[in-house]
Amino acid sequence: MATRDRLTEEVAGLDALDLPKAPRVRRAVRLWAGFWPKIAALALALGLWQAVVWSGWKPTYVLPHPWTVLSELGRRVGDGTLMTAAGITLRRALVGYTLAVLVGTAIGSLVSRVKLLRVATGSLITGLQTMPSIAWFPLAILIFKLSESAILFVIILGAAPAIANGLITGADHIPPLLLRAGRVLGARRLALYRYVILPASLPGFVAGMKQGWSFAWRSLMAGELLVIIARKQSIGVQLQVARDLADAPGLMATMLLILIIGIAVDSLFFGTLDRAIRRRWGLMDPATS
Amino acid sequence: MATRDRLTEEVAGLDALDLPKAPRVRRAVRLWAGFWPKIAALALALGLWQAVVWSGWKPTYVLPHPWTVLSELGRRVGDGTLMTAAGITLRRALVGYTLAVLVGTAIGSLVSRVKLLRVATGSLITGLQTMPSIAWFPLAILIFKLSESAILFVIILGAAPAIANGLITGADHIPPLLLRAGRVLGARRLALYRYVILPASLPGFVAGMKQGWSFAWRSLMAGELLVIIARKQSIGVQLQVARDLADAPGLMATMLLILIIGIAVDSLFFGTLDRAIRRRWGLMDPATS
Amino acid sequence: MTATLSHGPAAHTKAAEAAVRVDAVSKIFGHGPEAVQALDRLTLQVDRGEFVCLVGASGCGKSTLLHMLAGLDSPTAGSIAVEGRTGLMFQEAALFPWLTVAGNVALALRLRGVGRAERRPLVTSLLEMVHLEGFASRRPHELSGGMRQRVALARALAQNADVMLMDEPFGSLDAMTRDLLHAELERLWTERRFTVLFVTHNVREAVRLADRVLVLTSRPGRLSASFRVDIPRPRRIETPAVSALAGEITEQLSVEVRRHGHA
Amino acid sequence: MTATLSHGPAAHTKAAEAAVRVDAVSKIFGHGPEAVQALDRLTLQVDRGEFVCLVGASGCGKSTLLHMLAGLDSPTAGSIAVEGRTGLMFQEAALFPWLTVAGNVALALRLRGVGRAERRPLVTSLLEMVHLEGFASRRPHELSGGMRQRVALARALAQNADVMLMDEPFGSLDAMTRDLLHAELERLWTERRFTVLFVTHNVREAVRLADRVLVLTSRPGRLSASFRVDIPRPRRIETPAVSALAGEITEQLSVEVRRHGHA
Amino acid sequence: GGGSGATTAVPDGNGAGTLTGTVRLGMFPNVTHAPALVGLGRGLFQEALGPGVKLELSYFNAGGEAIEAMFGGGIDMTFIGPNPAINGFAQSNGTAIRIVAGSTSGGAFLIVRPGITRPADLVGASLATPALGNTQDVALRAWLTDQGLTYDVAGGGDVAVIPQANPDTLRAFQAGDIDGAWVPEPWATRLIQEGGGVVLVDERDLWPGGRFVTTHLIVRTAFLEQHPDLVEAVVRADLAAIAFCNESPDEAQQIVNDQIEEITGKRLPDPVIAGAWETLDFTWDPIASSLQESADDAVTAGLLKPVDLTGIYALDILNRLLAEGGQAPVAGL
Ligand SMILES: Nc1ncnc2c1ncn2[C@@H]1O[C@H](COP(=O)(O)OP(=O)(O)OP(=O)(O)O)[C@@H](O)[C@H]1O
Ligand SMILES: Nc1ncnc2c1ncn2[C@@H]1O[C@H](COP(=O)(O)OP(=O)(O)OP(=O)(O)O)[C@@H](O)[C@H]1O
Ligand SMILES: [Mg+2]
Ligand SMILES: [Mg+2]
Repeated sequence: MATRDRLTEEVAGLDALDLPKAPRVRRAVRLWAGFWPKIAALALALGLWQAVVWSGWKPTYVLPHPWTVLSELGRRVGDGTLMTAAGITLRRALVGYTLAVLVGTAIGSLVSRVKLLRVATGSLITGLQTMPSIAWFPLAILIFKLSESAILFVIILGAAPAIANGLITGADHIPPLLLRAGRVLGARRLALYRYVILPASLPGFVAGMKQGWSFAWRSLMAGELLVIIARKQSIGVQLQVARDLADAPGLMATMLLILIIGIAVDSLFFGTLDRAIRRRWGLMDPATS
Repeated sequence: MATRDRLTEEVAGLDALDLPKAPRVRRAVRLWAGFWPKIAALALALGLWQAVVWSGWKPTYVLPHPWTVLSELGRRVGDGTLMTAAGITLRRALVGYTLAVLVGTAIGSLVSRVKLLRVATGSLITGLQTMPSIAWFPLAILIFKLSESAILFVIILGAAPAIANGLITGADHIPPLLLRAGRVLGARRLALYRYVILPASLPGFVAGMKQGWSFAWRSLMAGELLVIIARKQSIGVQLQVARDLADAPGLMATMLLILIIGIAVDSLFFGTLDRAIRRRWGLMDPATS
Repeated sequence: MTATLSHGPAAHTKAAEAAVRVDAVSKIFGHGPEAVQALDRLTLQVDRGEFVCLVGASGCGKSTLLHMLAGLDSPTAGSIAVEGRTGLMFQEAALFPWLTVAGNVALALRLRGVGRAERRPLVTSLLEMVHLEGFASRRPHELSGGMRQRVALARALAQNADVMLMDEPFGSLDAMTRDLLHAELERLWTERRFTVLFVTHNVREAVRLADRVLVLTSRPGRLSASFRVDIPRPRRIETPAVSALAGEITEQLSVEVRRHGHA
Repeated sequence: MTATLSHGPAAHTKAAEAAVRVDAVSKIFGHGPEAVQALDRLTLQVDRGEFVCLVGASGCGKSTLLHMLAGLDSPTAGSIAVEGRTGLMFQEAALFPWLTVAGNVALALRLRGVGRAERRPLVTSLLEMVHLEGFASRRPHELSGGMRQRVALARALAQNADVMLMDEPFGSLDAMTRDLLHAELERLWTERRFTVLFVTHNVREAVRLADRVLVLTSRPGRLSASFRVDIPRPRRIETPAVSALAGEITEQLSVEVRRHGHA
Repeated sequence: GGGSGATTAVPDGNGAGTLTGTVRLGMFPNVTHAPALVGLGRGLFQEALGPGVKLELSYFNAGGEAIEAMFGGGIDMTFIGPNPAINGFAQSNGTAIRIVAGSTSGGAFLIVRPGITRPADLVGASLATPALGNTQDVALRAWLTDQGLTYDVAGGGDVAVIPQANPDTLRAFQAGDIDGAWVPEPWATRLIQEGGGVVLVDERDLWPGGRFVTTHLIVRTAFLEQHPDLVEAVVRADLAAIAFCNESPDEAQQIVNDQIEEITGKRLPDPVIAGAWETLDFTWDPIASSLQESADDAVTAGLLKPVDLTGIYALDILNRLLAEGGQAPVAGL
């Protein structure tokens, strides 16, 4: 502790020299630096879109004005249908994804540790991953009838393999030295798993979780058509209805909503998680990034 | 070279002791060791399935006997429909996936290297990944009419983000020491990318390619319904038709086919690639795996 | 394969005195023309409570031997017996990047079964021993090379093993720090009387610390010579007695290296 | 920030003789109460063609300084000027795991612009120099610690830099191998007359090789003393002259460590 | 309007035009598209278009997809159900498409499990429909209201209305999870034949004259304006196919099932085709009145914005051909 205190003193003394002084200002600057390129990209995309519409390439009932789509989105926000739909879908996504993470982690852990299982079923996981959601619908209905559970089942079958694969990849690429260090410290089986393998495969696992989220979401969009529980306006139903009605502004408004949710989840959840891991592990090198 | 020869001699001398003598026999043993658990798992799965059917849980028109499904599969192999369908679908998958790898690699490289792009569009990639394929159909038709290109477009939009994300994750988790070593050796920009970042992010990239394959395949299954061109019997159409007709044996036969293709692609392509990388990098530690 | 491996008290009966028995152990990496023989019928024995240093040319198989003794690898031929729990300090620091300095040391304690309450003071005292008390909450990537090595030392000592295997533990430390840690290690060893097998390239260090110094031949490693160090403890590294014996051992080493050609 | 960094011939005019100028350089890692000051207003200069060794306690900022000189990091305050191309041999081997031993060395040549045809003989001769000619097609994970360090040395030498920065390059080598490599390095340096800044914990090694030995204080690093080594070359590490000066420097070092308390 | 298969009618010496160009025609491999499939199977389209015209076919599973293709310029004409046509017309503010002929009428039922014989028995039952807001969904809700039965947004009320895909409906009905479904053919027949269901309501009984539109033929407006001759040829083939369906039902059924098999790779059981056939009427009349009422019902049920269908029909060609054949003209809106 003495050392730390001495250092702090010295650092304080150095302030007189030429040290970065105002961390609060710097944080605002950093936030802004992370924000404006997104705004710029958005503006650029909207501008391009508008230009294409103005070029008259396609009639506006096929390719509507950005303004039409945004106001459709605004209307939906206004009359509450968007919040209701997003709420229902996000709740399903969260529940299903959480279950998928649990199932995926369990499967991934088992398969990555038990060599026999690995040989027997390793490739099966990717096989399952390639199975389109609609193939599971009959089975889902068989087991769960027409219920929310059927939707969750489809999400889990969609996302769990991706998460398991992420964990397996993560575990496969742990530097052997760390595993050896764990074994030397007396960690065997479960302890080795808990204290070494799991934390060491975290980067690959988070990558798998991210891909799993995409699978979960896509499966959900399909699965929500499985059971349209009387006028519950989920996002999946909105998407399908917009398609059925050939409603281009409606379709694009729903697509925008999906994009916004995807971007938000990625930057708020996965981005933060990934940055936290990389900061802790010292994988963010100012000199090289 | 002198050293090597000396070593070889000594090793030869040691044969008299107690060395593993017949690598050919050992290879056969290893092949068998990699094979029987798969067979066992398959037998187990079939047995379970049969047991469930015998239990009378569901009528056989809903849950057919494994035998019915296998013979349906056999029939399709026999009359050539399976080969034709699988051929068409696999060709589309290969072309689309190859394009997706190119696009995904290009985007991933740019985004992982250009900081501004990263900030502006990093999360957008995940956002795009969560967009269900059907949302793209109208756009695909707008641009490409009803053609094979429309299907490829949907595949690329499905798979490229996953591949880009894999590359970005891989690049993000390179040990800074290796990047620094590259910079010290004089590698800048493109050279740094070519000689250090790309090979170093290979494990994450392969993981992303694997997930990308699943996305490509699932998008393809949906996309093949987009255009049933000139009566081409693709796997996606088979799946949809079986579902439309509530044809349980047909559906399960198609699912089996999808599983078999998925497993084959994973074990032959990705598995081999991943093992090769891990062997080269020394990530396969006999003591810990 | 005749290779056998036995750990733990089962091997005890064989030789009451020996904590480590290495019997005609050979180790070959790879197969066919690509094979590298690291060790060739190496036989050695370390008594219980003995402090043995191992010196030998780079690549002669010292690390390989330590890994096999720790049960991380098995010999191609020959047999190995180790009595009691082994601890190994790797040639690299091998710290867990997701844990802090304190966390790395605490994990060793936890896996040894030390309760949560006792862990904290033990971690503090171990970090003090390696002079890193101010760095408990840092992560490995924030440390200098020598500091990392000291954390690894603290972690290895936290294992409280019966047989301590140390692979160049002080290689990247300055002379002052090393002297201090020599004294600490010797103190601990005198207190607890664990068995030590210590690899080093610094022959003076070997003489400073060891009861016996073993010299290995160049690859493949084989036992070339064994020197008993009779200089009374506490020893100091600068004393003429240490220098003299170190000179003698160095001579033997260079004969070895010259005879075998270079690695 | 007043920190400035200039690489290349632009800095030449300032001091015709100096290959490396470090001017009141401070380096602080982190912010606020978590900050660690690695270097404190360090000023030093290395002349063109000079061989300077840097010794100092573990964690005093030697590696940090080398990284800044190589342009991998920038000082918090102060200025740095390096003339010509820098080469850096890291404290860790830092080999590329996806390349063979030969590939690692060849990559350095390739990035320096050496044509394909010339690369092969150069790689062979570099690997011979570090006594690893039989391991060209091995991958880093198949090597022992000392062998990896030698590959890193070969790779660093392949850069043919004007200013060679070496961070404990011989730390995990046995005495014999180290002696051989000392001679090789000295020969190369005599031939090519590049500038060397060499970090080591082995004071004798410093005296064996250097024109000048610089002693840094404990963290934060500051220049504590500078010793000119006037012993005529070729020197041998066992000679009394080397020992005597080494003793003197060690004395200075331990004064430092004692004064600052321990790291 | 985008480009299309460009054509020109090259005047022939004989006065009749020899047509050239491309027609991209869509249809569904489904028994309700029987005239289209028969026209295909007997080569009637190609025959009417002549050797100079290239006929490109696309097959769809859902009306929305066909409209997407229409909007995207991927097809020029398609057989399609009424609701997607209304949607396409409404979304494009009446510009994108026109209905040029009828094809099929009838073929929608409320099938229930035996034991349910009166509407009152439906209290507490759950009934499936093919999709939220589709023709049958709207019809069921309108009928329930007429019967004084309630249903509410949460699937509660007297009757739970469950929109779900038709195959799932069959399975659910077989498993006893639902009590009935308002479905189009061939699902009604399959529910009867494979699920043991009985007919509670034949939708024909609800319409004047027992006729309501199930399938009709639409065209992209731009295509109609540029190539009326090609459209005329397709309508002519449609009329021939309808006539064939009505005159030789057995042969027509065979052709339909053959085409379904060729397109999808799977044959329907012949009895299903035969059963469904009984419930369908093949007529060139697009039955404009039912279209308007169906749209009004949907608006009432809150599933559609109010829509003005004026101008959706372009029946000049059809009526000209009918007049040539000595038939009475049909009316549009
Ligand atoms: N995994 C491996 N695969 C192939 N060869 C290996 C492997 N591990 C070690 N070797 C070889 O075994 C020999 C002995 O290696 P080891 O690490 O035991 O040497 P060492 O005595 O510890 O050397 P150093 O003093 O340089 O650390 C070396 O020649 C090395 O190339
Ligand atoms: N990335 C970093 N973040 C925070 N602190 C760091 C970082 N890198 C180095 N330090 C700190 O800077 C100080 C100097 O480290 P440096 O690696 O330069 O020491 P060194 O002189 O090379 O020591 P050694 O002889 O042990 O290698 C140490 O106290 C270390 O904790
Ligand atoms: Mg070693
Ligand atoms: Mg250092």
